[in-house]
Amino acid sequence: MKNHTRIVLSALFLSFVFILAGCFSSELEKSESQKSESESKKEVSTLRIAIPKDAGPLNIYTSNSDFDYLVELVFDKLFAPSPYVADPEPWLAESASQIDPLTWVVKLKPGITWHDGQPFTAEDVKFTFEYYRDGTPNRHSHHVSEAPSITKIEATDSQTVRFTCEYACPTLAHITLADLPILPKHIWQDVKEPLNHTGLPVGTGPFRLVEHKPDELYRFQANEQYFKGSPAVKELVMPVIKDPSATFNALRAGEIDIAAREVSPELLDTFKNLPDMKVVRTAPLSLVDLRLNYERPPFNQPEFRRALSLAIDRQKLVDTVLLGQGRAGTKGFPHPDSPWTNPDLNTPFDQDEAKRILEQLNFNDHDGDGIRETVSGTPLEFTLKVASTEPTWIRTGELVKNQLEDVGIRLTIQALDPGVVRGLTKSREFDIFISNSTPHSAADPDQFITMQRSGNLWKKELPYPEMDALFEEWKQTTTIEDRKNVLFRMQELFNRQPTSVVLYYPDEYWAYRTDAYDQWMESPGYGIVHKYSFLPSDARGGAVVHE
Amino acid sequence: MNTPIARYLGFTGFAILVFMLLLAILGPFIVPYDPNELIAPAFQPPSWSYLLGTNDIGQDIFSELIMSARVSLLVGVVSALIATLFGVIAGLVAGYFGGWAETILMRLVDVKLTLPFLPLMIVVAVFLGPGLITQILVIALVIWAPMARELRSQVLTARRRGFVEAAEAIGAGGRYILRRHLLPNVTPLIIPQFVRAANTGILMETSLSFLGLGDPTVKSWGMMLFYANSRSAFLTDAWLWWLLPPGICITLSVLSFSLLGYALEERVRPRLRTSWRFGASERSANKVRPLKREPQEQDPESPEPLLSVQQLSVEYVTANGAIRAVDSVSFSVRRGEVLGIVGESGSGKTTMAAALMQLLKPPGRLTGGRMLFAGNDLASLDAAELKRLRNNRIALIPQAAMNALNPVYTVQKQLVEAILAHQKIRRSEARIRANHLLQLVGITPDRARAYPHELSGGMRQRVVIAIALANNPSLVIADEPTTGLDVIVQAEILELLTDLQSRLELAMIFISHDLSVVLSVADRIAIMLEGKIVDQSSVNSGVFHPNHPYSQRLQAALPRLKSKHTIPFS
Amino acid sequence: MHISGVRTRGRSFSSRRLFIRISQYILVVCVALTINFTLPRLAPGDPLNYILGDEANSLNAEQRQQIYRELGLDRSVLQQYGDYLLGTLTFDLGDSIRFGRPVSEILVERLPWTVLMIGPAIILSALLGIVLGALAAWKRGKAGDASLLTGMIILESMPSFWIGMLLIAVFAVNLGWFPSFGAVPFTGTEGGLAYFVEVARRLVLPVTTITLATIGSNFLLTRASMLNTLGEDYVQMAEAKGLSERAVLFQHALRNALLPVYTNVTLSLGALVSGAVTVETVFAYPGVGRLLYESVLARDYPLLQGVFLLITIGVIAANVLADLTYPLLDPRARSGTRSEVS
Amino acid sequence: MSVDVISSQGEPILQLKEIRKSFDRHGARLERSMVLKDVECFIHRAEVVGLIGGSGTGKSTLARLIMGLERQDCGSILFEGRDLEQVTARERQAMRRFMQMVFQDPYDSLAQGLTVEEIVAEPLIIHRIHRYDRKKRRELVEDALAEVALAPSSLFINRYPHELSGGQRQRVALARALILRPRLIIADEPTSMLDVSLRLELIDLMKRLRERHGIAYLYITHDLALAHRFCDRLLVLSEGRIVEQGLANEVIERPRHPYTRALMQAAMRFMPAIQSSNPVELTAK
Repeated sequence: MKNHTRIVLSALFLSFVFILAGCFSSELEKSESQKSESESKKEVSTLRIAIPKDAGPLNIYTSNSDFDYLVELVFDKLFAPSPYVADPEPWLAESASQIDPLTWVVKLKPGITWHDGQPFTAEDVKFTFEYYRDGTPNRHSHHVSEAPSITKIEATDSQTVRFTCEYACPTLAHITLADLPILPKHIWQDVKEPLNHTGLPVGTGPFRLVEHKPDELYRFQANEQYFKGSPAVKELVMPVIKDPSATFNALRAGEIDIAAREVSPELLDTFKNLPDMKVVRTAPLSLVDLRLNYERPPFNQPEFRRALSLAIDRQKLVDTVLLGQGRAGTKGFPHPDSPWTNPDLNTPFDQDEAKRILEQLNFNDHDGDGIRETVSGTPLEFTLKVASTEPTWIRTGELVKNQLEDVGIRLTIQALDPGVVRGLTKSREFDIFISNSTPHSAADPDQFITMQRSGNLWKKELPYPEMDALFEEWKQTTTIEDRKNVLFRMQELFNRQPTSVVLYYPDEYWAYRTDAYDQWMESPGYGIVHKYSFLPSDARGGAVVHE
Repeated sequence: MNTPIARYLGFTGFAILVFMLLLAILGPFIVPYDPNELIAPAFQPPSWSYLLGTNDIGQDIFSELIMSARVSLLVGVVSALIATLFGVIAGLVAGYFGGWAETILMRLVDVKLTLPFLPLMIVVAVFLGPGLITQILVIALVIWAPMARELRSQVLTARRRGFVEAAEAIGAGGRYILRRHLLPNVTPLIIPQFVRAANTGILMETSLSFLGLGDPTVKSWGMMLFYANSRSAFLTDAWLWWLLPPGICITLSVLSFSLLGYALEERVRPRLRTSWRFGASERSANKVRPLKREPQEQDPESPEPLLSVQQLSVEYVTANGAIRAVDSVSFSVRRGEVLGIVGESGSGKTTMAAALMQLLKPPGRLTGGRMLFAGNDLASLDAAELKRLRNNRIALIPQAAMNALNPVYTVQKQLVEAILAHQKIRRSEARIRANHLLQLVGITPDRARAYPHELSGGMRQRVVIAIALANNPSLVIADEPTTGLDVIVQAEILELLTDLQSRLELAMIFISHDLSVVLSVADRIAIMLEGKIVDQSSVNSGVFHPNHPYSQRLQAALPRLKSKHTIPFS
Repeated sequence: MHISGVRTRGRSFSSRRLFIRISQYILVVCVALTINFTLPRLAPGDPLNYILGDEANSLNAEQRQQIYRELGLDRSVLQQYGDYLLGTLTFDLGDSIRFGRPVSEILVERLPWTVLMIGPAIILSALLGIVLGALAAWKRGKAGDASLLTGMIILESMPSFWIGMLLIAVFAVNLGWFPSFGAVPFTGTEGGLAYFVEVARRLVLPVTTITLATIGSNFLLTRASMLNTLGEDYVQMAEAKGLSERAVLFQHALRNALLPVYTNVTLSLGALVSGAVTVETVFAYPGVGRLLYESVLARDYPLLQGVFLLITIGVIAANVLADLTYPLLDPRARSGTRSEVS
Repeated sequence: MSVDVISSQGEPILQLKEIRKSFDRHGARLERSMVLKDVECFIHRAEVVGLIGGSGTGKSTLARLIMGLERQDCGSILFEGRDLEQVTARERQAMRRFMQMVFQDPYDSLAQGLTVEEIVAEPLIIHRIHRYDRKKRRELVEDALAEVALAPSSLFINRYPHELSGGQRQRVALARALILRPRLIIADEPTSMLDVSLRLELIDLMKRLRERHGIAYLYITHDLALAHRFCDRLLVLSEGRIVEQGLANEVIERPRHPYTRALMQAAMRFMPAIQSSNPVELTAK
C-alpha cells in the first residue's frame, strides 16, 4: 500500500504548486519598471513603438491603408493631414485654386528637398500622379483613375502643377491631394515592378527609414532639414509584436513606450490605474459592419435588407462585446464623424417594424418551426461568415444570430481563415459576412462612390436606377457644397436599404508611458501614432487632443 | 498480470476516463446555465452563482467547461478510431502481402512523416473550412502513419511465427491467414496503439482550436483557451479561473488515456513486468542463522569436498501459491571432480545453478539448506563478499551462452573486464592475459577485436568459457553449455571442456538434459526429477548403474548404433 | 517517428543497400515537394487580399492581371512548378509576396531562432529523460519509480502551449523574472554581452516549455528500454562476472538501452521544427513554425514553399543523421549483417 | 502393406532437380550467398529418407522449398511426376493436400489461441472438406488423435496448446498432418526440442504410421542415431550440396565423405559404452 499513498501525494503536491503560484501573483505589483532616462525636456532621443504587423518595405505598394501612419513618416502629401478633416491644410503645396470646374492649379512650396538631397519639383508631382494612374495600381490609384478621374497632369513650371479632370472635380484639393503621397521621380522612374521594389524608401517626410528586418523591427532617423521643422524625437524604434497580450505586457513592463495598437476593452481598467501610464480615447473613423450579398435573393430585395438592418439591436452589441467602449451603429454608413457624412443618417433598431416588413413581403413561418419561409417556401436560413482570427467579431456574430432568430431568421456562423473572408467580395460565395472598414473606406467620400461601383457595396454592372441617377448628378456638380449634398442624398438612399449594415463604431483607446513622451496628438482616422505628433506644435496639421 | 504500479495507474486512468465520459454524456443535463446564453456581465470573477466567473461576453465558464468535455473527447476518440482503422489495414496489407503494396504504403508513410503535421492541418482545415468533421479527418490523417509502420513490423514478426507458416504449408490462402491467425495475434497490440492515438488526438484538437482553426461556434476546451489568450487573460487575474481549468481538464482527459495506455502496454510486453534486483537473491525470513565464521581458505589437499550442498530448497511464489522448484537437494563436489546433473526440462536444474551463484531473481527465493563452499555458507555472504567470489572462486557458464556476450563490446574488452574485476593489474597486462585465455580455448588472437555478432555460435561459447576461466576459479558450473550447437561443434566444445578441466584440475558441475552428453564427461552423475535428486552413482568410462526406475528408463532410451536388415532401393 | 521502412537493429551498408536508401529519400522529397506546391494553391483566397486588404476588391480585372504579372502569379501552374523545382536545386526560392524579399534570405534570418529554441530543449529533455528513466528502471517498483512515472505521464499529457501560458502567467507577468515574448531586445542591436544576456533571458521560458513537453516520451522510452535490457542474458552474465552494480547498470544495461532512445531523439529533431508553432505563438517567438502559420494565412506561396522545403529537408537530414550515426553506437549495424526486423 | 519389405520402385513420389537457392533476395549468383547448390534427390512411395547435416547446411531451407514457404532461384520440384511450378494455383493447392509438414518447435507451430480440435481440423477447413458438417470433421479429428496415441481423445480435444507437454504437442502436430491422408510428410527435426525419452516414442509412432498408411517421410535431423533407427536411406548435406547418399546401414558403417565421417565421429563420442554390435573402424581420432 505504501507506494499508492506516495502517488496520491505527488499528484496533490503538483496541483498545490499551481494554486499557490496563482494567489501569490494577484497582489504583487511589477517591481522594477525600466525607466528610460528621458527628462521632461521636449528633446527625446529614442522612442520604442510596438506595431502589430509587418508593413513590408513601406514603398506604398506592399502595404494597405492600415499602415498609412508609417508610410507618411517618410512621404508627404500635397495637403495634410488627410481627406478625413473638413479642410486639409496645404503641406507640400503652397496653394491650390480651381480655375474652372475641370482644372486646378497647384503651387508648390519652394526649397523642399528629398532625403537624398535632390530638390522636390513639380516634375515629381506629375510623375507620381501618372505613375499611380497608369502604372501598377495601388490603394491610391482609384483617386486618380476613377473618382475623380484626372486626364491631364502638366508641370507648367518647376513649382506649379496643372490638373485637368474628365468630369467636375470640386473636391480635388480636399480629397485626392490630401490622400496621395508624392514619390521621388529620379528614383521611381526606372522601377518597372513596384511590388518587388525592396530598397529603403526615399521621401520628403520628417523621418527616414534606416533599417527594416521583416517581422522584427523598423528603425527611423529624424530628418533634421524637414521643411516644417525638425522632429522632437531623434530616433523611432518599432518592434513588430503580433500577440496582443505580449504587446501590452511589454508596455506594462516598460520595454516599449507606446503600442500602435488600441487597448482591448478588458485591459482598460488595468492600464488606467498603472503609474506613468496614460490612456487617451480617440474617435477612430473605422466601423464593423455586416456585408450582405446583394446578388442573392432575398438580399436583392431592398425591403428585406431594410428589415435586416432594423432587426439588429446595436447598443446591446456595444455593451456586451465592446464593454461599452464604442457607439452603436445607428448612424449608418459611412462613418458619422467624417466631415463628408450626412449628419442625419439613421439606421435604428426597431424589431416590430422589421417583423412588419417581413410580413409585408409575406415571409411568414408556415411550418411553425420558428423560422420564416420565402414565398416559394425556402426557409430564411443563411450562413454568416467571419474571420477566425478575430474573437470579438465571432462573439458579435453570435449575438447577431440570436437577435435575428427573434425575428424568424436563422443564421449559422462559419469562422473561416481571414484570407478566405477577405476574398469573399470577389468570390461572391457568401450570404452575409462580418467585415470592418478602415478610415480609408469609411470616411473618404470618393471611396464611398468607388465602393458602390467596384462590388464592395454595389456593382456598376447591376442596375440600381435611383443610385445611378444620383451618381450622374454627382459627376456634374462643380462646387463642394453641391457635390456634398448630392453625396448626402446618395448616403440617405443607401442607408434606407443598406448592403452594409453597420453594427458599431468602436472607440479606440491608446495607452502610452508619460515618462517617455507626452506630446501625442490625435489625427482623425490615424489615432495618436503619426508624424504630426512628432512635429513642433505649430506644424501639427490641425491635430487635436482628446482627453 | 500487471505489477502493482501498473494496476494502480491503469485503475486511476480508467476512473478518470469514466468521470470524463460521464461529463461528456451528462453534460447538457447537469450544467447550471446554458453556456451559449449571455447570463451575466463579462469578465466576472468567480462567485457563488458563477463558480468560475464569466468569460469575455458573459457566458458561465463553469457550464462552458462541462459542455466542452463532449467535443474534446469526441474529436480525440473518433479521430483515433479512424486513424487506427487506416493504420491497421495499411499495416496488415503492407506486412502480409509485401511486394509493391508494401513499398507504396511505406513510402506513403515516409512522405506523410516529412510533411509537418500542424501546417498540413492548417492548409486542409482552411480548404475544407473549420468544423468538427474537418478536424477529425485531419487529425486522423496525421496519426495513422506511425501506427501503420508499427503494425506492419508487428505483422512481419507474427508472420514468421511457426503456426502461421504451418497454415501456409497446409495450403492456406492469404485472406484465411490474415483472418484466422494474424488479426487475433495483432489485436492485443492494436489497443495500446489506439489509446496513444486518442491521446495525440485530443492534444491536436486543442492546438488547432488554440490557433483559431477550431470551430468557434462549438464549445471545446481548446476554444476556451483561444478566447482566454486572445482576450489577454494573462495580464489580469482572470488566468486563474479562465486559463487554468480548461488546461487541467485537457490534461486530465489525456492523462486517463496515457495511464490506460501504460497499463495495457505492460500487459502486452511482459519484459516491462520483470522487477530486477542486484546482489544476493532475497532470502526468506525463516532461513537458518548461519554461524558467523571468518571466511577462511580451505587448504587444497584436505579430504573435505570443495562444495557440499545440504537440503537446498528454492521456492517460486506464483499467483497460485508457492512452487518448490528445488526440494531439499544434497550433493557434494570434490576438487578436480566432474559432477554431472541430468534432468529433463522443468526438473529444477537451472534454478539450482542460479541458487549456487546467488543469481536467483524474484519471485524465486532460497527457502532452506546450506551451500558450504570451501567452508563458507554461500547463502550467508553479503553483496561485497559475493562480488569477490563470483567468477573468481566460482564461475558460471550460463545456459544459452549464445547471447551472454554484450553485443556492443568487443570480445577482448569483455574478457579484460572479467579479469580486472578481480585482479588489480594494468590494463595492458590484462590484455595479454586475455589473449592467452583466448588461445587456451582455441581462438586465434586476431579474432580478439571481433564483436559477438561476428562470431559463430561455437566461437561465442568458447569466449564465454574463457571468461569463466579468467581468474582460474576452483569450481565451474556449466549449465547446458552445448545446447543449441551443431553436433560437430558440440563435440569440439565438450572435448575442450574435459581437456581444460583435467589440465586445470577444476571441480565442475555439468548440467544437461542429454544423458549421453553428461555420461561422456562426468565422474559422478545425479539424476534430478521434479526438484529432487532421485539417483546418484559413479560413472566409469561412460557407463553408470542406475537403481531408480526413472534413471533406468533414461538409460534405456539412449540411442544405439546397430545395423538392421532392410532391402535397399535401387 | 522514423522514416525508413524498417528500422532494423542491423543494416548492411553494401553499396546496393545505400543506393536504395538514397533513391527512397529522393522519391520522398519529390513527392513531398509536389504536395507542398499543390496544397497551398488548393486553399481558397488570394495573396492579393493580404497585400491590399479591402482595396483588392476595388481593382478591375486588368489591374489585377498586372499585379499578378509582377508577382509572377500569372505564369501557368506548371511553369510555376517547374521554376519551383529548379529553384530548390539552386536554392533560389523566389521572393516572398508579403515581404517582397528573397525567401532564402528570410529563412536564413528566421532559422537560427528556431534552432536556438529547439536545440537546447531537445538536448536537455533527452539528457534528463535518460537519467531519470534509467533511475526509475533501477528503482523499479519502489516509491521513486512510482512518483517519477506518474509525474512524467502527467507532464506528457499537458498541451505544450498551455505549459507555456502557465510559465508566462507565473514567471513573466507576475514575478517578472523573465520577459514573456520576442527573441531579441528592442534596444536595437548593440551586440556585445548585454545583447546575448538579453537573448538568453528570453530563451529561458520557451526552452523550459519545450523541454517539459518532450521529456515525458524520452523518460518512458528509456525506462521501458532499460527494463527490457535488464532481462537480457548479458546483463545476468555481467553480474555473474562479479562486476559492481554501477558497472552492470550503466556500462551494460543502459549502454544497450540507449540505442532506441538515440534513434527517437535524432528523429524528433525534424518534427520539432514545425511542431513548435503553438509555443512560438504563445511566446511571440520569430521561429520558422510561426512564419509558416502566417504565410498560410497570407497565401504567400513562395515563402510557404520555402518553409515546407526547409522542414522536409530538416526531417530527411534528421533521418540521414540517424542512419549514419547509429552504427557508431551499435556495431551490429556496421558490418553486413542483414537482420530484417528489430 | 507388410512391415519391413518396401517394394515396387515405380515412379518416385517426390523429385528435386538442380535446386539452387541463395539467401540474398536479389538472386545474386555469388558463390558465398548460395544456400543450396544443384540439389538432386528423390523419395519413393512409403520410403523414409533421412536428410542429415549440421546447422547452417541448408536442411530447413530445402524443406521450406518443398512446402512452398520459399521459392527456389531455379530448378524444379516434382510431386507425383507434376512440377509444382507449372500447375495452376488451384491444382497446386490440391497437390499440397497430400504433402504435409511437422515443424521443429512444438511451442511455436501450434496457434496458442485455438483448441486441439480447431488445430487438427484446420487442414479440413483450409481444403474445404466437410465444410458445413462439423460433426463429421470432429470424427475425423478424433480418429487422427487416436492414430497418434493421444487417447482418449475427449481428454485432449478441448485443451489449449499451453496445457500440453512438448511431446503431446508434437503428436497434435502429427495428427494435424495426418488428417488429410498425406502421401508424404516432411519432418523438420521434430524431436530436437524434446527430452531424450520422448524422442524415441515419436520416432516409433511415425514408423507405425508409415507402415499402416504407406506414408513416405523426409526426416531432417542432425542426430545420426535416430536417423539410423528410422530411415531406409540417408542423404548427407554439407554446405548446400548432397555429399553422400545410400542405404542407412552402408552410410553409417562405411561413411565415405569426410563430412559424414566427422558426423559419425561426433555421434560416436556420446556412446562409448554402447558400441554397435560390429565395431566401426574409425580413422585415427
